[in-house]
Amino acid sequence: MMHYDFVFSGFGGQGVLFGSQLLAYAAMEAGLHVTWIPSYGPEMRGGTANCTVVISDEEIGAPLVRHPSAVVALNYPSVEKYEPQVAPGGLLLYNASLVLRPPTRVGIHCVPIPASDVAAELGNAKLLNMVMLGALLQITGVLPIGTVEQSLEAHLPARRRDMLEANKLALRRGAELAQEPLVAA
Amino acid sequence: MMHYDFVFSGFGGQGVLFGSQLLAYAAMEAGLHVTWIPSYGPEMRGGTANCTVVISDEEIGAPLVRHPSAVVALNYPSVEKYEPQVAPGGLLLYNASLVLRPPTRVGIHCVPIPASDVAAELGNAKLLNMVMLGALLQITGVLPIGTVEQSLEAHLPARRRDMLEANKLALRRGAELAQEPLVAA
Amino acid sequence: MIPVEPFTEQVVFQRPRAMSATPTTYCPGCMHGVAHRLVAEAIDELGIRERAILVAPVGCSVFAYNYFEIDGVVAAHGRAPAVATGLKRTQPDKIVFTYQGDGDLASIGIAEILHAAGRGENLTVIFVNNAVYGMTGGQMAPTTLPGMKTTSSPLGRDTRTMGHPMKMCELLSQLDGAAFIARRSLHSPAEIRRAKKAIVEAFKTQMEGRGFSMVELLASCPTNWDMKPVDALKWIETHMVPIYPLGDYKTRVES
Amino acid sequence: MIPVEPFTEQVVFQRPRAMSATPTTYCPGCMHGVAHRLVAEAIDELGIRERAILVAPVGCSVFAYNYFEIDGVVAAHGRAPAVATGLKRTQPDKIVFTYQGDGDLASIGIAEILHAAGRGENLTVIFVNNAVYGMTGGQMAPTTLPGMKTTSSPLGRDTRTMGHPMKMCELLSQLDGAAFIARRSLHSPAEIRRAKKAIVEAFKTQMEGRGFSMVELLASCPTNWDMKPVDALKWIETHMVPIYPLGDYKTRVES
Amino acid sequence: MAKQLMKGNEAIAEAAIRAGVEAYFGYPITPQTELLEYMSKRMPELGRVFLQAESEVAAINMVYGAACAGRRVMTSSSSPGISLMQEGLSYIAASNVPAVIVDVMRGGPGLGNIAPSQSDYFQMVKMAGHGDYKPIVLAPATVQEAVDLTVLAFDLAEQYRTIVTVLLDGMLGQMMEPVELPAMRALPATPPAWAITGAAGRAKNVVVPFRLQADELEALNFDLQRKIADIARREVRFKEYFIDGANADKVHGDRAELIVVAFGAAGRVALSAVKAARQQGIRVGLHRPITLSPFPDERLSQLADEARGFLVVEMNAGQMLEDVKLSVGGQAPVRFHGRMGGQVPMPDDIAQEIEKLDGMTSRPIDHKIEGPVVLRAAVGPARKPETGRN
Amino acid sequence: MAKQLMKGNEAIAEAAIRAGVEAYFGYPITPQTELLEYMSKRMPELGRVFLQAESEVAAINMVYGAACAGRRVMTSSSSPGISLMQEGLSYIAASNVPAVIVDVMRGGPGLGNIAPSQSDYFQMVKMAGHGDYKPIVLAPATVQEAVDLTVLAFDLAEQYRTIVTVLLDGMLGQMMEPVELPAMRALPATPPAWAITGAAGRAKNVVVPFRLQADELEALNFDLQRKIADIARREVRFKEYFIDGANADKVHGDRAELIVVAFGAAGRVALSAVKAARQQGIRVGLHRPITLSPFPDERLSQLADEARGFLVVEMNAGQMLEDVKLSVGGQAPVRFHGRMGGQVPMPDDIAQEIEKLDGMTSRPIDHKIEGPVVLRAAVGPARKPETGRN
Amino acid sequence: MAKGHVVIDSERCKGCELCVSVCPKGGIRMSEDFNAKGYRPAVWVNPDGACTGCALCALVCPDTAIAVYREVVPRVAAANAASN
Amino acid sequence: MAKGHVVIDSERCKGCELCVSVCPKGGIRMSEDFNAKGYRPAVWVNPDGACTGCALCALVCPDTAIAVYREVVPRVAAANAASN
Ligand SMILES: Cc1ncc(C[n+]2csc(CCOP(=O)(O)OP(=O)(O)O)c2C)c(N)n1
Ligand SMILES: Cc1ncc(C[n+]2csc(CCOP(=O)(O)OP(=O)(O)O)c2C)c(N)n1
Ligand code: SF4
Ligand code: SF4
Ligand code: SF4
Ligand code: SF4
Repeated sequence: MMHYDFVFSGFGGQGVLFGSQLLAYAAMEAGLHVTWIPSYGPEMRGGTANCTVVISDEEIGAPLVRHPSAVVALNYPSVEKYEPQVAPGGLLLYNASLVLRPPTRVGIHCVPIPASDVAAELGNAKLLNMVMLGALLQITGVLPIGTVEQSLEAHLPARRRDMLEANKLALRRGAELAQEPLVAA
Repeated sequence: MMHYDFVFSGFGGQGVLFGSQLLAYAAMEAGLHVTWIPSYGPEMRGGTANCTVVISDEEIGAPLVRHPSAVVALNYPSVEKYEPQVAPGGLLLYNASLVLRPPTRVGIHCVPIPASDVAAELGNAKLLNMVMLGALLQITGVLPIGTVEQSLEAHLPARRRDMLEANKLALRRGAELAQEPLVAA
Repeated sequence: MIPVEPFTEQVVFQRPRAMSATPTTYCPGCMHGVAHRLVAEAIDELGIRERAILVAPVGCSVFAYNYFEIDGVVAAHGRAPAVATGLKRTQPDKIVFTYQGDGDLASIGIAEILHAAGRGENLTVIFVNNAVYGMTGGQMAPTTLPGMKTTSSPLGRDTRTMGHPMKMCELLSQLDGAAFIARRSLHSPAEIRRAKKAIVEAFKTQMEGRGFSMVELLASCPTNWDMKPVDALKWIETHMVPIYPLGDYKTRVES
Repeated sequence: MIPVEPFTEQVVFQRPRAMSATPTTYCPGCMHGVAHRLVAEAIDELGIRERAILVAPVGCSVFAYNYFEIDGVVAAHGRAPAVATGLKRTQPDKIVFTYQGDGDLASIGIAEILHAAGRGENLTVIFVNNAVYGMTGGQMAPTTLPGMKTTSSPLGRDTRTMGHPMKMCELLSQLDGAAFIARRSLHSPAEIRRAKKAIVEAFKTQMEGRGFSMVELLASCPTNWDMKPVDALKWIETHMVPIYPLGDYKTRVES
Repeated sequence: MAKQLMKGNEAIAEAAIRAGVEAYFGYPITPQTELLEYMSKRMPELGRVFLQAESEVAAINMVYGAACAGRRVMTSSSSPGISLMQEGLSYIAASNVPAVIVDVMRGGPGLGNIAPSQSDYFQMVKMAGHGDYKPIVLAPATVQEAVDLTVLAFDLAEQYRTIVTVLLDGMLGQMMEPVELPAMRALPATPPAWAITGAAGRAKNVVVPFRLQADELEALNFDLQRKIADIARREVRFKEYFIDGANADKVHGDRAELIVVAFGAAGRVALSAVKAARQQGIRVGLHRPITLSPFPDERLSQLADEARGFLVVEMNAGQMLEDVKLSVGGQAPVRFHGRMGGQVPMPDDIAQEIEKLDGMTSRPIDHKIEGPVVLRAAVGPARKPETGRN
Repeated sequence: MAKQLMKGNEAIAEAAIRAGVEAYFGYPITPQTELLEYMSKRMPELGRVFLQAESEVAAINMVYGAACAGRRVMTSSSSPGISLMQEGLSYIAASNVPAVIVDVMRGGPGLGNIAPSQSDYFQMVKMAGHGDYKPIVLAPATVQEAVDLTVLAFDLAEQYRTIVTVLLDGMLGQMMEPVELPAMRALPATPPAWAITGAAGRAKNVVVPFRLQADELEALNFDLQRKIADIARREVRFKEYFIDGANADKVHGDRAELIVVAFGAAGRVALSAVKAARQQGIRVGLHRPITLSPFPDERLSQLADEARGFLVVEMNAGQMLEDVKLSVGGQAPVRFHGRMGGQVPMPDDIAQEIEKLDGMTSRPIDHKIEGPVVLRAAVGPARKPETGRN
Repeated sequence: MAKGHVVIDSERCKGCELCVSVCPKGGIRMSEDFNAKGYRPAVWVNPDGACTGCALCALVCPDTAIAVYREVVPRVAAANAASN
Repeated sequence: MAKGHVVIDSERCKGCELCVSVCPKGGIRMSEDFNAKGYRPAVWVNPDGACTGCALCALVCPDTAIAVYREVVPRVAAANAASN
């Protein structure tokens, strides 16, 4: 059986919701069980947002986890919050462009991705979530990038249609970037 | 031990409340346990009012009874309602001035008192409750008339002070009237 | 019940069709009875008996559903406008009206009446203002007159601590959604006739889809005012009318 | 926190004493912050910090108690005037005020505000009208403008089905118990200054025991209006002020 | 002090006044209205606060305000009004401020009627409104007890900073009995330190009925639960009749084998039935909980060790019944006799149920319940003189 | 129909629409608001009634009005809003009209917070408001179940002319899962015969939530109780995992000796824990009530005959716990694990409680719970491959 | 003048006396006897046949206890009627 | 003209830009950098020392992030100051 539990975390506006939902769509469309749940706490406005995605090939119990197997941290507060929470042996994927003090915990895999910089290079800071997602897909192998690209086509809001290719590109760039640290891990 | 349960019943305005409360005051002032409870149902306005008084020399349980030992009925609807409810061997004391069809139940004591007429004779139709109470005291012997007279002095509202002697007179007239039927019973 | 007389006579006055034959439980001289009859007459005249729906309040007129020959619901205390909204929104072709006392409408239910009016809810409200809580035994209402003694203002309503009379027509006529707001009194035959006209106009407002309509009726509660019915009507004229001026507070013709 | 500069300078502007140093959780450009500061300034100026009591609402300003250096209570949604009544009646020497949003005051809490005003409850109300429910994510409020899109009126407020804007100053000024009722806006420095004066006047009304006082402040919710803060202020001026005219709606000098 | 004959509602009002209530906020509703009316007269006389609120919703929130001010405050209402107070009650509970609520229950559901009932048990005892908490609930059975428990209510409310409900039914509210009123207490000189009285010469006080962070709200809940447990340990009250030792029947001796459990008015009616059954030789006793919350579960569980069976009598469809069953824990059969909609159980019906229980739990039925007590003068004593009880 | 990824709140809204809801009245409150917002868009599109009420009090009374009109109607809210609806709910119950209520519970008491909770159990399951009645209460644990139970809710409401509550917590309301939506139903052609639609060509209809006479109100209550009993006989629903026969663990075989009981979100979290414990060889199963009212008491009592112990898991201080205890009736120990104030129980905590229960009920603890499931690609499978479950 | 005819349902009447107070012709007085509900009902006495059928009594009656009829007088007969 | 001095607490600032919009002297611009909360705070740049200390910026600031000071210029010194 397969079972993954991921947390996406970042500032509101960094695309935490869409990035994590896209993964959930892709999982659903790949015929898997999936749950997506936001923390809808007080930090909703302005502060930090986070979402948990659980993907499994059987009925999912808890949609929330204390120790996620992987965390995608888009900003520094997220690293601070989740570094201690990642499951032993789990993955902490972080946006190295914004996180200047790298996580130090031993026993987990900490993978820096300069996602904001890459997104800026790709011409739109908002693509950073796709860069990170691409990296996550690459490292965990939870779903093929192609599946996620299909879901992207289906679920990218109409008003952002023009950004479809840019999003795909960002996904792939993220995946590329993730090759190296994984090997290094 | 002693234990009495009485129901007073009549139209609103016939003095059901005051008559029955006076008995309760007297019982309290005689050192007995007593409960007084009105039916405060929809019939409160305009319709029929009734109150239950329980007097006992020990802690009183139920303040309501299904089959009262005595009923004081000031009008015809009260006779209709309570005739079947009086306890076997109990007393139904009724205002014969207003009740033209006398109760017929066997196995209880039905005692007519022409209370409205007597009250009118005494100069005030409102005295009918005292006439009936006087009769009740006489028949049941629950309390001496003197005790009730004392309570009357203490509890007759200030604005009706001038009626004190008339009330006492009515009590005594009621008691007198009750002599004969009791003997006949 | 009332015998119809031989052919040489014409009926000048009898119980309207929309009113049931059931005798009311109201106290002698209580103006709820007249208010009921006027509503029933208006319903008959407008020919809407078969699509009229009454929302009765909690208050002495909680029994109103017994006295009309139309469909009816009893709402929780103060909530008649909300219940009426539910009835009307789901069946806009029906003529839905609430019948409410002043405790019901101006005290506990003031939010519901204001918002129904604010939304321009296409309803009719018959508001019987007798300046006290009748059913519970004559406590102070928001409409109680300054200085008036009630069972919960035993020394008289002191406006400094108990507030000022709520003037619902004045208040509701401020709202854009309100189409017809009028105050009438039931203290004399002439006023009763005028009240009837206003009730007809209120129902017409609804029938034409113009929005929220309300007729406030100044009425007596002889029992809790501790007055003879005849004196109570005089008291309306001498004491209530000066504080609650009669008239049309809002009339809007377009919908 | 803000460094005090050397002696050659005088302070023109700094955080009032009655305001706490805690940063707020409001969104960038949200006018709740300005409204808070004005209240705190008024409290300082009137020297009532030690007897002022805040009743915070449920709404974005549920946290207001964090931002004032005065005693405070959080009321249930809409019930601040009732809670304030309980506080004030038991300690009439205190200066009790509520701070309420438009959903809180004009929707769920309209009964409580009307009756507090009707009773002439000697309270002050700071009413922040931003035309939407901020905290819950921008749903329609009773104060939402006709045609305005919100998350619960996605095609814009249609006055035929969703009602008309509730104009609270117009409404409350009808009540005899209301002593000072004014509407101001926070859309520019000049208006902010005027708002402050009205707030001071409202507190004075209470201090002098004249009765119920309320200042309505037109404010922005850039987040739920989906506008830049600067544009949101312009929108207040161009769109809200015409519907909610500024001014004094009621001023009563005697108590 | 001489006894007075007072209505339950008025006696409670006067007791509250003597216990030092400083503010009353309420809204008229039968069968509680006399309490409000009494307050409208007496409170202003004493220079205290009386205010008729625009609704029960407003009333409970005014109570909340006055409670935050650290003042002794109360409200009263009846079932539908109590439903409207649920949100406010939950806020008061979350804020740990003291308040006394009198609920004079009437028939339900809906508008129901104004006849006596006990069908607010669930809504008042299990928890009023949303969230996890329990008010203290006191259930008097006589007017005297109503007076005494009202005074106690204020004490407990302040001691534990909690809601205390005096839960009675319309019957007790409307009935008159002789009572001895307590002496008039002095009002507290100063409000407690936590009260919202203006931040003069001290850091600000705030009363905040929420915690946005789940861990903090859980901490608040743990505090509430600790308080509830503390109260449960210390404040259980009940009264027993004919059960054992001192209160067992002098005449018929014998520890009770059957236990009737009933509170408030139902409890006093049950007493009549138990007396009657005792006279028939049935070894039955009455346990009358006075605190419904905390519930006397330990005592009942102890009784369950030896009892042959329980009969719960209520003026509802069986609400306290669940708590009795939880206490008895399957150790003995629990039967139920309930009347609803404003009907009051009658002693003879209860007595019959006792007989049934007696039979059911395998003892020969060798006795009959006689008719009701009848009149001495008119018909002579109803029962054989030697029994001396009824 | 293809699956869609939907939030619980929105899925319930769409399910209600497809079930033919004709009118929605509500008031915004987190974490339920998306439901209202969804309705504000979809209902007008379909020419149906959407109205944002001025308050929850107004909303429930609008529901009452539309229900009296014989229309399919619903509202939704969260804990404090539900408290405000108590009076209205009681009126609806007294009137025997159908209505569907969705309660997306949040942390309490008071304003509490907006985090998920199950602390409205008492106020919704025991009875909403005053009087004696019980709504049907359905507790979904997945978004799909929320959809299915919403459709069922309308059917049951109409069949029994009762209130049906869909009771979930903020977690389920906010979370997205794939769902299959039901087909769109046609709206009913005509309202039922009892509906308040104007007395055209028939005698008048009235809906009256009171009976002034106690005997009549008692009769109404007896009808209500009969209906409740009828529902209890026919509508109990639950889901079991690893308990016996078909649903017992294929791998570890064996009928469950320990029973975890949990509903809604707590139920699904408990499922994770039960799976983990099974993997450790503990013979534990999960009973997840779907109808909280009627409660699956018979089934639990049956399980109690053989089980060594029960563990109740809730997101509150122990509310369903009472019903479980009543069902188990002292036949086996019942432990409780609860989180409050918006905290969600975690699978490993529950698993630990299962172990404790296992130990307590005298079986050697020869197993340990491992850490959480971790990542395949990055770290390899967390558990030994042969177990195949977690 | 038109001739009126008033029928008072004495069992509906609650004896409030409003009809008495408004009748311009003194046409109604209160009975000495009680009805079944215990009220003294109004009775139409119509002294001197003065009742015009103006229906003021019915208009104020809160209990719809009063029905009012008016004689239908053919135009020619009207003159005769006036001389009665 | 009086000389103003503005202190902006960049950690309180949420970057709403209202102060920028009201300053009659163009005295404030937004920073390129983020503060700890992730906002780009306002900075007082005061080109040409034009700030008069009018405090409009502080007046509109919703976060009380701005304090304003004004140079206290003794009357005699004022003339000098003007010539600076
Ligand atoms: C929630 C609730 N609160 C209080 C009551 C008690 N109650 C019944 S009627 C009424 C007031 C009635 O007064 P009004 O509306 O003026 O009508 P009237 O009886 O005078 O016609 C009250 C307070 C109730 N039934 N429900
Ligand atoms: C009884 C109840 N209903 C609903 C809510 C949810 N709620 C919280 S704040 C709010 C509205 C806030 O809007 P407003 O009063 O305009 O204040 P703002 O947030 O815009 O400042 C609502 C509906 C609640 N907390 N309690
Ligand atoms: S109490 Fe007053 S309002 Fe009610 S029926 Fe009697 S007179 Fe009418
Ligand atoms: S949501 Fe609107 S009202 Fe609330 S803090 Fe943000 S801008 Fe201010
Ligand atoms: S007005 Fe009607 S009820 Fe009153 S006395 Fe005349 S007939 Fe009787
Ligand atoms: S004080 Fe005036 S001039 Fe100076 S920066 Fe602020 S707004 Fe600009």
